[in-house]
Amino acid sequence: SEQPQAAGPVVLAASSLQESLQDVAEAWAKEGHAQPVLSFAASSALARQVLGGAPADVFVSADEHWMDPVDQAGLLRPGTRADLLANAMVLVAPKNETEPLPLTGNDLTQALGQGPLAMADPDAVPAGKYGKAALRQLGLWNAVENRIVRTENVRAALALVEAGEAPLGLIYATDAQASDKVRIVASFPTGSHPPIRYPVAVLATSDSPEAEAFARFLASGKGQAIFIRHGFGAVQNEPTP
Amino acid sequence: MSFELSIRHRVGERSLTLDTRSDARITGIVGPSGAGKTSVLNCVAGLARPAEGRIVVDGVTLFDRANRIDLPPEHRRAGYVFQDNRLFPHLRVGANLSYGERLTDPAERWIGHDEVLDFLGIGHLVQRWPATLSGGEARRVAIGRALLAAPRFLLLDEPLTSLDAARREEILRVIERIRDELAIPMILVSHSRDEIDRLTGTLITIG
Amino acid sequence: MSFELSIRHRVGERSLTLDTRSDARITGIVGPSGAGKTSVLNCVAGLARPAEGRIVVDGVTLFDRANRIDLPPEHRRAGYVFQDNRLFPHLRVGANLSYGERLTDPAERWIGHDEVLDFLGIGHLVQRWPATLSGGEARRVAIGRALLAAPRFLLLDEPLTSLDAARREEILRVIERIRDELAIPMILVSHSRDEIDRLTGTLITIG
Amino acid sequence: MSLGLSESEWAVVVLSLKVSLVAILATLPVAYGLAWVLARRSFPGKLLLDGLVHLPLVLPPVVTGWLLLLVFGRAGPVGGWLQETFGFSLVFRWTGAALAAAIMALPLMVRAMRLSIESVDRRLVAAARTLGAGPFRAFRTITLPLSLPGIWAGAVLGFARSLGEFGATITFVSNIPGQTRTLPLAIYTGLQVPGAEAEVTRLAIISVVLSLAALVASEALIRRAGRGAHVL
Amino acid sequence: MSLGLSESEWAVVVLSLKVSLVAILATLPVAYGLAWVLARRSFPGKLLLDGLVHLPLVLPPVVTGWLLLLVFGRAGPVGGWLQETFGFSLVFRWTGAALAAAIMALPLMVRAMRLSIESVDRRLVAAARTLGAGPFRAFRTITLPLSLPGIWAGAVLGFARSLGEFGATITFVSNIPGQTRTLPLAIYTGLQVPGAEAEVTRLAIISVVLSLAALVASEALIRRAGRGAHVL
Ligand SMILES: Nc1ncnc2c1ncn2[C@@H]1O[C@H](COP(=O)(O)OP(=O)(O)OP(=O)(O)O)[C@@H](O)[C@H]1O
Ligand SMILES: Nc1ncnc2c1ncn2[C@@H]1O[C@H](COP(=O)(O)OP(=O)(O)OP(=O)(O)O)[C@@H](O)[C@H]1O
Ligand SMILES: [Mg+2]
Ligand SMILES: [Mg+2]
Repeated sequence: SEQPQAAGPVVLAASSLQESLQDVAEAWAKEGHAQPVLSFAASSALARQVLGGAPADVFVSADEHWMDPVDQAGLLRPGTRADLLANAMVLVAPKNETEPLPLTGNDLTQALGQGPLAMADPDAVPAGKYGKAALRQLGLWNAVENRIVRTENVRAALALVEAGEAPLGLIYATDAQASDKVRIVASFPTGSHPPIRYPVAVLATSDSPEAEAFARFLASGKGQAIFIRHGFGAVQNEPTP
Repeated sequence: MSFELSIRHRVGERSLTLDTRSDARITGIVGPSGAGKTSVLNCVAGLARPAEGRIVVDGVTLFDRANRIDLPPEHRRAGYVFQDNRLFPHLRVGANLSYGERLTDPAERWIGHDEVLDFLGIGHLVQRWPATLSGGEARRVAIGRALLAAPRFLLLDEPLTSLDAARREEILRVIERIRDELAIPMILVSHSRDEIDRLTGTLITIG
Repeated sequence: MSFELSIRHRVGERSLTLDTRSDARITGIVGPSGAGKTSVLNCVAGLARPAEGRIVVDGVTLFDRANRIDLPPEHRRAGYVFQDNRLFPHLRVGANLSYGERLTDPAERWIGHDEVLDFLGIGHLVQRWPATLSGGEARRVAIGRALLAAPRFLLLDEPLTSLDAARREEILRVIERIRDELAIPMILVSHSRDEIDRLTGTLITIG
Repeated sequence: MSLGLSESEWAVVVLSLKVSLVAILATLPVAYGLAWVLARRSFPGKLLLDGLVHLPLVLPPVVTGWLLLLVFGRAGPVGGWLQETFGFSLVFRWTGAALAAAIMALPLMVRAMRLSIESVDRRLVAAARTLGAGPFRAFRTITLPLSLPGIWAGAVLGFARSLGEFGATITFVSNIPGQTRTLPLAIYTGLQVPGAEAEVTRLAIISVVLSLAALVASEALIRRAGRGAHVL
Repeated sequence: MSLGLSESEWAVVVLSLKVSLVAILATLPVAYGLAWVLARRSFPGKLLLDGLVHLPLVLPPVVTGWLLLLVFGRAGPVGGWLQETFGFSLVFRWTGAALAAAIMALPLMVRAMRLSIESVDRRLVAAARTLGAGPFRAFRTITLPLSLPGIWAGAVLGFARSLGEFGATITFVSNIPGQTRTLPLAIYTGLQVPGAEAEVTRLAIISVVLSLAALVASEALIRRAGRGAHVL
């Protein structure tokens, strides 16, 4: 068929939301709604698609920075933008690593040994930017700056740790929880980096009657519970319908 | 007038000048190797464009520099037997033979398909690929292909090389018949005194 | 014994049987088009492998099925003038001529580079690409290339086609000299009575 | 016959085939035309055209996808025009995925075809002309069939490239199940989930099998096209 | 002569050229060998080899990068061996980026070369043999030069593909400035940052210019290789 299947809203969502959002969508469908169409890609790609006039209904970005240009272009339905989820940064090591790691310069470099620190690109990818900010805050940045291998996204950084290429990886808590090949050896204090927020908004061009309802469902207690099960943190402010 | 050839043509570093008219049905071209015989045929067939001059065959002007006439090869209707055969390698012998035949009005054909297969002795080859033919077999197929296109005139570039005496005799007889009964004009390039003497008295010597 | 050819060979659907010994320096092969003349030369040159038999040239066994002898072409040292020339299109005429020459021990060469250029009249062509040669020019280059490789014997497949009488005479004279002075064995495929009569009395007729 | 594939995986496979086949079939004539022009004609700007054809090869696919979005998105010049005139949009549609696949496959197809066209002996075309064939018929009966090996090689290269196309597709038409989630996008989606290696492997194997099938077919076609080639 | 490029952008350009050139030069003989075997030999498993060569084309680049990591990573069979024997690792090094680029370019190079080898008339090789050339010399002096158009076409396709290689590289060797941040990775990095379009455009233009230069060179070489080709 020429139309996306079903009549549910088309939801553009950051790749890191894949499992959790799918679960939420299923819960939504169980309540008798049409199954939403979920498209996962990098936030940057999705934002560009919206800017390019893509006919979608809801946009969930992993990063405020990519919601902003869409907002400024007037492509969001007024009043629907809200912070949906929170996340945290953690350090992970391969599973066999049991010692928790204090976040100090010496311990970190010692734990790295000859190996690199895997993280998403600190100059480009949101997770990398948060990680860089946290390392800076803790005074660790200079010690590791030259040891970093920059990946395309958090999953790739995780894969490097899983494959034993990197003794440590700096990734989202949600990804760390999803993998059973790594364990968390340190968590960054919430204040060490700007809050990690996943904003959601309904798009101005949306003609799906259920778009706003679905966005509300994401922020509802039911929706949030599913996200929290996947390791996300809740944000305090409710989306204003 | 069968042929009126008055051309100036350059190939590589060689310059070729020709100015002849011939009433004979068959005009022979002789000359040493590399003199430009094939080049003349190419000009007549429309595959090469002379720098100057005029080419008229059987009353039809094929090329006239001064009057900006330059018929494309497909409208000149030459039956050109190339010195190097140039069979189409991706078509079986049968398809090679009928390539030109299928492009001509049946009313204009002057020789039958079976007759050609017969006097050239290539009936058993129609299912073969050109790459599997012997030298003489390829030569005969090339002759057949040219004849079957119902050409208005023939350009024969050493047509009988690689052929044994008996086969040669048979083909010569057919050429004589075409000359005498159909009055199709021909240009024949040959190094064989025999062939030339037997078919024509009109000779162009170049080089 | 110049040649001992006793082979059974299949090409396509044709089966070829030959059993001859010849003491003559030049052995002629005649036969109608498609009889298998070129195929015999291919067997002698090592480009085709007979199903059965033995090929001995000038005392050297090139092929002997029973004794599992099958010299590769490069060790047979045939000077093969192909019916279709087979000049190397990416090499200029000069490089074509010296291709085999450079692969042979200078002590074994029996004809000079300049002499070849001279009697074949191709000295002015050495800088040219093969694609720009006329039919007869290419033929002469092919002959020159074969001679310059200092072959132990020659395989000439209608070597003088496309050549004018004067040039042909000159080349015939060189062949006679090679026959008489150098005693190089040769197999000559030809449809010309003249050539055959003049060069040899020993004929193999096939087909 | 589920081959251990779930229904949604089957949908991905079918969509991938549809996208790749449509992309290749639609591109074949365009690619051949470009190859012919590049092989046989010289004109000012030829090098530019050549460069343009190679562009999708040298640019990161993401950039190509972005450019496609700029041009064919609803806000873009062509996309806007399509939308206004025909009410038709490529964004988020399988047709857009096919366009992305076609663009990415184009340089490979053109090169292979061009190589084959260049090796066609023009003297054969001249022979066809003397036999009464006009330029177009001579092209159709001589040049075209003699360049078949390049056409098949180009088609199989292009098909394989289309099947594997990821970056331009996800950037241009996103990752919509049933519309634009082709095999590589499904694989990418799978790679985002830790522990989904089994599904990823299964999908990767399907990709490989599909392209092997295309290879087998193309080998047979190439052999067929080369039947008349030099024997000894 | 900065061409408006910052120092780090220059480093990216130089690295990209190094990676692509090394990848192509090292792959040329391998690709040609494979092309020759596929064109001229038949053996059991030929189709498998053919399929293997095409694999990097049909798999999403990310998967190829992931497979490279599994094989050439420290924990992988080849990578572990390299590390132990030579103390040498490809991961996170420009050599690894070159390996990824080479693998991705291989299918394109093999196809183009194979097409050219297949169009070489074997009767010419036979002629060379009668003139005293052994199989290898006949190959070197006849088959090889006659297939030069395919070699140049393959080289330029491969070079362009290497210059544009992104997915396998970032997955296999990450995105390390000075080591593995080639042009596409730098472009990608730029694309992730809102508003960095100007830098992205500049880098994309450099990519295009580099591949155009390669094109010009290859066109000249192809013309040179075809000098003896059919005239009329
Ligand atoms: N492209 C070219 N460049 C340079 N010279 C050429 C080119 N084409 C042909 N020639 C030369 O032009 C001359 C005439 O060639 P042509 O083929 O017409 O000769 P010919 O009389 O048919 O010779 P033959 O009897 O040997 O076939 C020859 O010397 C040939 O070498
Ligand atoms: N690959 C092949 N398949 C089928 N038949 C073939 C093949 N190659 C050669 N032949 C046939 O074998 C026969 C012998 O060919 P050959 O070239 O030896 O003939 P020839 O005596 O040299 O003829 P000519 O004087 O015409 O050159 C011919 O009938 C030819 O058609
Ligand atoms: Mg001639
Ligand atoms: Mg013969």
